[in-house]
Amino acid sequence: MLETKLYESDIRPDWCPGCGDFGALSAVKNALASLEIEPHNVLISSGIGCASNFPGFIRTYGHHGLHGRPLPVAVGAKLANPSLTVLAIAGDGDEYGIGFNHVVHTARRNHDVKLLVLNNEVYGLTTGQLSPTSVFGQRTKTTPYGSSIYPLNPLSTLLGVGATFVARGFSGQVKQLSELIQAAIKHRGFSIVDILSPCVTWNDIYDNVRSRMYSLDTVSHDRTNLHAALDRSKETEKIPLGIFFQNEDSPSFDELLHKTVNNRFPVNEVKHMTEEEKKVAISIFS
Amino acid sequence: MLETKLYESDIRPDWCPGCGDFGALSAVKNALASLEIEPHNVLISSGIGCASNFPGFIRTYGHHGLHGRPLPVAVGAKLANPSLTVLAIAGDGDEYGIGFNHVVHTARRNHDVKLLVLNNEVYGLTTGQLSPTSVFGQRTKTTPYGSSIYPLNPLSTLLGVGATFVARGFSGQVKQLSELIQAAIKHRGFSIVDILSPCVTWNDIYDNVRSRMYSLDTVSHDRTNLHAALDRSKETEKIPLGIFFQNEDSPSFDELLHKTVNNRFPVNEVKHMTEEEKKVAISIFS
Amino acid sequence: MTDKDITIRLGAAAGDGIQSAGEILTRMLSMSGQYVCTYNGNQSLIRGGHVWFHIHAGNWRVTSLGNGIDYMLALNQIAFDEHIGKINQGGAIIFDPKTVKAGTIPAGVTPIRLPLTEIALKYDKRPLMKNTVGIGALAALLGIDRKEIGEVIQLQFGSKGKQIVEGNVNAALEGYGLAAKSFVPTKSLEFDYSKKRMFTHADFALAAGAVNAGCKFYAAYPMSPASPILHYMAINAEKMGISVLLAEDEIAAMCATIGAAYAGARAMCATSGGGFALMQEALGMAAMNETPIVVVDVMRAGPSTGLPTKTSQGDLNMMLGISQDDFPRVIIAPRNSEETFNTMGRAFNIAEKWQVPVIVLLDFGIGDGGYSTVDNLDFEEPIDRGKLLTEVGDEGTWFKRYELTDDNVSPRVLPGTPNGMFVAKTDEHDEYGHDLSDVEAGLQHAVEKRVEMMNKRMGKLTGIAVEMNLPEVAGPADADVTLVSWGSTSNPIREAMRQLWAEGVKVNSVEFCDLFPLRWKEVAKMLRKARHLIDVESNYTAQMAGLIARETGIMIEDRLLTYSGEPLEPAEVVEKVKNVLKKEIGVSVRNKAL
Amino acid sequence: MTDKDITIRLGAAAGDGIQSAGEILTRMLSMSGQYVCTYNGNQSLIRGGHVWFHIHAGNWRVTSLGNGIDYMLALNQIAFDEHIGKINQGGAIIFDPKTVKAGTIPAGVTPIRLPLTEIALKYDKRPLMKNTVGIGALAALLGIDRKEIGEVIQLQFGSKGKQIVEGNVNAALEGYGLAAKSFVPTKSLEFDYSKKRMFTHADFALAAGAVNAGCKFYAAYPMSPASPILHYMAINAEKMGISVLLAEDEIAAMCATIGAAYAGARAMCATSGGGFALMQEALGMAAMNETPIVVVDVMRAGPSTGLPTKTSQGDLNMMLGISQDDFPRVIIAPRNSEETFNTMGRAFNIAEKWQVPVIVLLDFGIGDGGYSTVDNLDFEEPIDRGKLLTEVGDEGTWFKRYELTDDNVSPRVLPGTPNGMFVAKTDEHDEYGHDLSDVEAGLQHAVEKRVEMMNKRMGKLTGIAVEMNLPEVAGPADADVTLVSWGSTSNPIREAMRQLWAEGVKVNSVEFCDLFPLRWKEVAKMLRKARHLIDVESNYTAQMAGLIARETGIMIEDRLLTYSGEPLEPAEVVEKVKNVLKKEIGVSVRNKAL
Ligand SMILES: Cc1ncc(C[n+]2csc(CCOP(=O)(O)OP(=O)(O)O)c2C)c(N)n1
Ligand SMILES: Cc1ncc(C[n+]2csc(CCOP(=O)(O)OP(=O)(O)O)c2C)c(N)n1
Ligand code: SF4
Ligand code: SF4
Ligand SMILES: [Mg+2]
Ligand SMILES: [Mg+2]
Repeated sequence: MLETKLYESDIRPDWCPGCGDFGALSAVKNALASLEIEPHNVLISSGIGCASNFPGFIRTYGHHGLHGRPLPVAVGAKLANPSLTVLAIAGDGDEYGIGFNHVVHTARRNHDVKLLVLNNEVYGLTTGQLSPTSVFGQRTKTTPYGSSIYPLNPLSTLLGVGATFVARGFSGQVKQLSELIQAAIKHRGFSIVDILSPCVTWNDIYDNVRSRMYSLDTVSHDRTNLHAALDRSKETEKIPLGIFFQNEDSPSFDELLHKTVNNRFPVNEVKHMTEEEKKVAISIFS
Repeated sequence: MLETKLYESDIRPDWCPGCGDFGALSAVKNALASLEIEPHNVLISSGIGCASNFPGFIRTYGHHGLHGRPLPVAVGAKLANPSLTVLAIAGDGDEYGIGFNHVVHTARRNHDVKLLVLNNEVYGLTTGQLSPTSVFGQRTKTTPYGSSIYPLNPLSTLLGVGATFVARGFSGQVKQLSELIQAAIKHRGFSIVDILSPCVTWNDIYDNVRSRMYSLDTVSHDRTNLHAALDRSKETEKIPLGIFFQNEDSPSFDELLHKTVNNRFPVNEVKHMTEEEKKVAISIFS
Repeated sequence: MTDKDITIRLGAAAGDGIQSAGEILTRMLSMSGQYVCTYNGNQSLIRGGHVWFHIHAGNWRVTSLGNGIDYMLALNQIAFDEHIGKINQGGAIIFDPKTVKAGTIPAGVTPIRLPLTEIALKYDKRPLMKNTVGIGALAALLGIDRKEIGEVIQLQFGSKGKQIVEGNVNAALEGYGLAAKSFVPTKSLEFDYSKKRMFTHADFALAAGAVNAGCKFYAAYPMSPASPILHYMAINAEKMGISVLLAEDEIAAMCATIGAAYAGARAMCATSGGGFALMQEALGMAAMNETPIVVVDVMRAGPSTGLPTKTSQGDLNMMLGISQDDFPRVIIAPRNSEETFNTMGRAFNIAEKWQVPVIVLLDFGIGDGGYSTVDNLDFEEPIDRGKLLTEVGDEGTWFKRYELTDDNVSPRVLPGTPNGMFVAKTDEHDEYGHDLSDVEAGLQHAVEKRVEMMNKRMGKLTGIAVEMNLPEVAGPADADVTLVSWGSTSNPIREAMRQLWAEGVKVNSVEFCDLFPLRWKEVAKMLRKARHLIDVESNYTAQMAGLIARETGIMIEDRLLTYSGEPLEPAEVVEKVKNVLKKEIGVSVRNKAL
Repeated sequence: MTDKDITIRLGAAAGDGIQSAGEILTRMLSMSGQYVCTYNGNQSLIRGGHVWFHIHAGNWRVTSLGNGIDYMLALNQIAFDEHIGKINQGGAIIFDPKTVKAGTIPAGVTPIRLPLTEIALKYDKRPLMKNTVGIGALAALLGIDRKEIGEVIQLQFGSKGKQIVEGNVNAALEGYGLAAKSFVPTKSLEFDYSKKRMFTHADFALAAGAVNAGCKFYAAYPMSPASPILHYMAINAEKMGISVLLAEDEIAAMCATIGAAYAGARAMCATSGGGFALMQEALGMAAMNETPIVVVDVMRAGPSTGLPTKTSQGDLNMMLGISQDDFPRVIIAPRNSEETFNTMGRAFNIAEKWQVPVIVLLDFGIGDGGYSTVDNLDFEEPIDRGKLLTEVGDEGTWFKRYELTDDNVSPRVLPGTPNGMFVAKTDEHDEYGHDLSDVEAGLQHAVEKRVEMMNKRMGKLTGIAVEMNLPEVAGPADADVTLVSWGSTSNPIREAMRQLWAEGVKVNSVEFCDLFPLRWKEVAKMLRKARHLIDVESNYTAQMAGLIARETGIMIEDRLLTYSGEPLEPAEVVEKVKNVLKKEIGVSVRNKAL
């Protein structure tokens, strides 16, 4: 285990005091330190939102990009430099709203990037509008009389997609969360950890989550069983935490691509074509 | 039943002779005629692609819009005029590629629009590139050595989303397809019919489908059972056709909205605010 | 009546309630007959950091933020440190010495030390009411009648119950009493308690104006600083029968708006620049299939995510180059809340009459970020839906939706109308909406039809230009210097000109509200009359000057540009004009914080 | 050696194999020492309709489609009817009287009736080879050596087996024999079988040039007419080690390109206008976080879906207004395949040296839609990755990725480098890539830093402009008329000028390949030298003339514009110039089918 202080930034998170995202930050640091991945070999790609302010609060390479687009940036970076550990960290608006198509396709192609969604079931940074995961009935600025819009269930959807690693954590449970993140990083291919991360300002679900959560490790859950995973993902009374589903039999997109094109670390790679390649390159010109 | 010739266009479809989309066209005409929905009360919203050339080949109102965006256009039109029957008809590139996020969210909100995807498992109009539903190993211009990309399973994904009507048809089986479309139109809320519609030019799967298909009506399939539906959607040896899943207990988005805002046919609606409304409107100004 | 005005600033951390304190004060002033103009010094975070609220109020129509600060309330150290240097001679700063350490205070500025927290704690366990105490103190400096305080606090907190109202009123009155004792006002306002003025920001004004124009469909994905439009629609949806769609992204919002408009609703969507970028492809669709929509961009400082809570006029070039190839669009940039409200009826009329997308450009400074007085709201702009048929004869298989006509506008029909079937098409199409891009493409008759269709669509711009307003000339016809501006930048110019006129400087301004299309020959004539032009804009590349050059060949070389995210102050305009009169010509850039 | 050239056209239904027939003929001509230039008259469908393939070939560097048609092969009725009127005096048309009914044939045009189908059926059950017979016949009219036919058919069909090759060769030779008997050529070419020339379209040239420049990452979503770039990358991915990503949409393609570039690859993506519209927000991101990328737009006729298989230069305004607020971008529009190949090394160098997005603009006419000879390919443009560090000292928590420097370019480091950590940020940021938009926003030091950062980013444009090429002046310095063009429109101009010079007309042309940024003062000087300017573009609004006016104030009022989807023919340029010399000044619009 490396020292977590290796990952300390000198930038103080601008999150509200008590925001769930602090817990997620600790868990990510702990997970990286535990796996002994050095800061310079980590790239965190985020979107826009409170959750997406993550890079900079942790000392790794960061790409703080566009709302909804953390994954395609991560996918490109990982392809260009397969030796990086590439995480996408963002909010529920980012990943389950505007950017969800990227999640679906990154999952189905099984890219070797790890998605952590800090899910507070609300648009935090834009001052508390209804998000795709806000519950039916929730009152927000955009649903002043209570939402009558069915929310998205990201986990059951991704199980339907055939995602190879589907988990849920809670930012109030840092230790378990760190373990989930470690498992996600070690997984062969795409993994998603949906992290319930309460927004104390617009949607404080701490008590709600605490009173309803339980760990899948405490029940005899078979994570290789899709149907069991689906049932767990659709529970409404209780909130299961842990790994819902995992399948390590499918090679990742990156493995498959690497086999054919043998992509390598890019810095030394930029050079003109060889004479042989030139011939191939212009063979189509005549 | 109305006469199908009511729906005849004087424009000849520009599809290749033998294209599966002809079958889908017949089925849609037959379904509308059977349900006695007059042409002027039907709006077909499409995207861009061979499949999306649909409007104009059938005499209803048509919106031949942008690649991937048939659904949001349909959603807006249905909200503005709830008395229309609104269909979105498009290709697998449109709906399972660039536009899939709209499918997911239209499904989860249960909008009262009906999506027919003419799925030929290839990008037809752009000359045969790999589509999101192209099978692993498929050779195309973009995968000249065979695809090593996992395809999307749209049906299992939409089951994961919680879509309330999920079906699959085959454009070579016009009668059954018409029945599926009729059921989709009558359904309360969002419905999707994935229509296997062979592309004779780039991906002729006629024989393949014919040899592997069977009707869900011929087995004892319980369409209210999500697990059963999921298993059927994941079959790889055989191709089940029919209604995989249906749930009529959830009011549609449009029903829920109509209850609150009482939206009506728009033409006569455009007028200034009433005095009462004016007061409300500017009450926030002081 | 002599002209009187005053500037006030409140500073604290986000979450300290400075926004609501500023609103209370703005309301108090408005209910005392003052014109107001405010600005939110926001940050892109939810709690902490440093935010402030600036008010300019007067018995004349203030349009901008005035100059400097007359009275300041500093609730924390950073508020004190950051703003102390901007306080005007004769001004005062209120703070609690227990929480704020006063450094050197400039000569001519009076420090008013008040036990804000101590008083606040009398009325609540948490010291949240310290800003209420501060408001009371400010009210005293301004000389507002004590009884106004009770009324306004009742308005603001009424819904929270009697106890809270009383606590706040008492806290405010204590602040009032103490401040009145410790300072003899150097500047005063002229109150008229019989005049109750309304104020709002352009986002709300836009939403209200749209609803009054019959807008019944609104779709959006939240984005600062356009979100208040969405909030307005959401809160009024039930009462007004508006269908509001919280879309999964901006593309869906725009496409749903087009779908709703196609089906017959007056439909609108709004966003800020980044969201608008995503909407571009679909906006081109609306122009191509001639579906009338209104789209709003409330600009913020970019590029990219940029400064989400800061202001800019950086999106004009985007509007001139929206998506691929040439198509008609209309661009309007109202200058203030009032004009915004009054523009919306016209925006929908142009959209429907000409069957084109109409873009309304606001910015954070007058949108979410700043209130101003609205006096003359025009609720009666007639509704003109253009060539909208309610019945169609039985004339064949398809309706000629894209008929070629003299004015380039074709009769329009809505789905649901018998015999009116057509295809709204994004491929190039014939008069029925059928493809010219497939079996016809390249054949001589289709090539000719394509050219006719381009001419039809683009030809609308000529017709629209006739109806568009030329820029307004403010000030004397005979001027040594002419300031050119568009949208909100006209506001500091107006105040700067008052000052310059008072000093005998001959200056006027040419202010564009309608930006495109215009009768450019007439614009050129107007500009050529000027002796010396200065372009004033809030962006790096002088985008409006670019448009003017493109359309008229007139190059405005002298420029006052700001792209700091902060709105321009009148004083900066005054300085620029004076420098120019001293022959210091060229591009000036402002980088000051307000 | 006298200049000789000829134009040939093949017409049929889509699916009849006219594309491959055209390619065979083009290859035959290229292997006989000819320069070629071709055009695909495509339609947006897969089978049916009417498509044609046009070839201009000569012993001089033809750049455009020549004038009219010398020899035509019409495989169906519509091909005959549509093109018969365009055949030049002395020309000939080959057709099968069994399938084509000849109407009135213009005087001076020789009908050559051949039993194409009958011959084809001798060699295959289906009459697919009728176009091969036609090619043979055309080869006879051209006077190409019979033995070339065998060689080229071997090249084209070699992979399909001996039988197919032989069948085709024999079919072609039969056509050759019959045609040679029935027509005495009126026009001939000068062959040099020792000169084997290469030809390609700009899409392939671009892809090859990019790969030669070290591009190892390519992402795309298919879109005509940019798809060939994707196909090229896909087919060569394994051999060249290129990572190709078939993205779920254009947004993902662009973002993945940025991710790959950020991680250190030379990365590129390409699309057409509609796809580019979707990429705009992300392009602003690359400019903001200073990630070097190359983005390609192969323009097609719009707006919106428009005419997917037709040509246009309608996307320049989009490039000038990409997404919100001001940021640096570079725009280059190569004029032909050869220049496209040779541009790519420069494009990547500029991107990496200045850490900006570089946009390469092609159009259907020279892209997917037209081959031209490539003679001088420069494989050796040095690779310049700019300030790219491979090692960083241990100097603190974060690396100063956005350091302010004299040339506005900061040293760059790639993820994986120890001590190099920074955040690539789209919010306004400080030198380490940390937010200026949250707790700092609006504070004086942050406002100043923001302005410095804007100046840094935008300041790059000045440096880049120095390195950009000024427009090329073709023709005599002393001219009565100067034609202004950009990108592909320069091609018909070149041929038109040859003709005009031959007639003694003094005309030259100013051709922009590099469009932005430029040293505009120098451009203005060049343009001011001209006696009379005519702007020639393929769009409705004269977008380049608009840019020139915006940057220089020079208004080019005389214009030859085409927006029919068809490329300009040299004859139209000739006519325009002559009219202008006759003082018929103004805007001319072309609406002819080619
Ligand atoms: C294209 C685009 N649309 C909208 C926005 C505005 N925006 C910024 S953050 C955000 C939502 C934030 O919600 P979420 O992703 O859940 O993150 P949170 O703040 O809750 O952590 C939105 C809509 C944007 N920046 N870009
Ligand atoms: C934004 C955008 N990207 C790409 C395209 C190009 N394009 C046109 S049709 C098509 C795919 C068609 O495939 P599909 O949707 O499966 O329909 P099909 O032709 O197979 O019926 C694509 C990628 C486009 N028109 N717009
Ligand atoms: S608004 Fe909510 S999500 Fe954002 S920082 Fe505050 S508590 Fe966290
Ligand atoms: S290309 Fe394929 S999908 Fe398109 S019309 Fe032809 S057969 Fe149908
Ligand atoms: Mg959230
Ligand atoms: Mg398809």
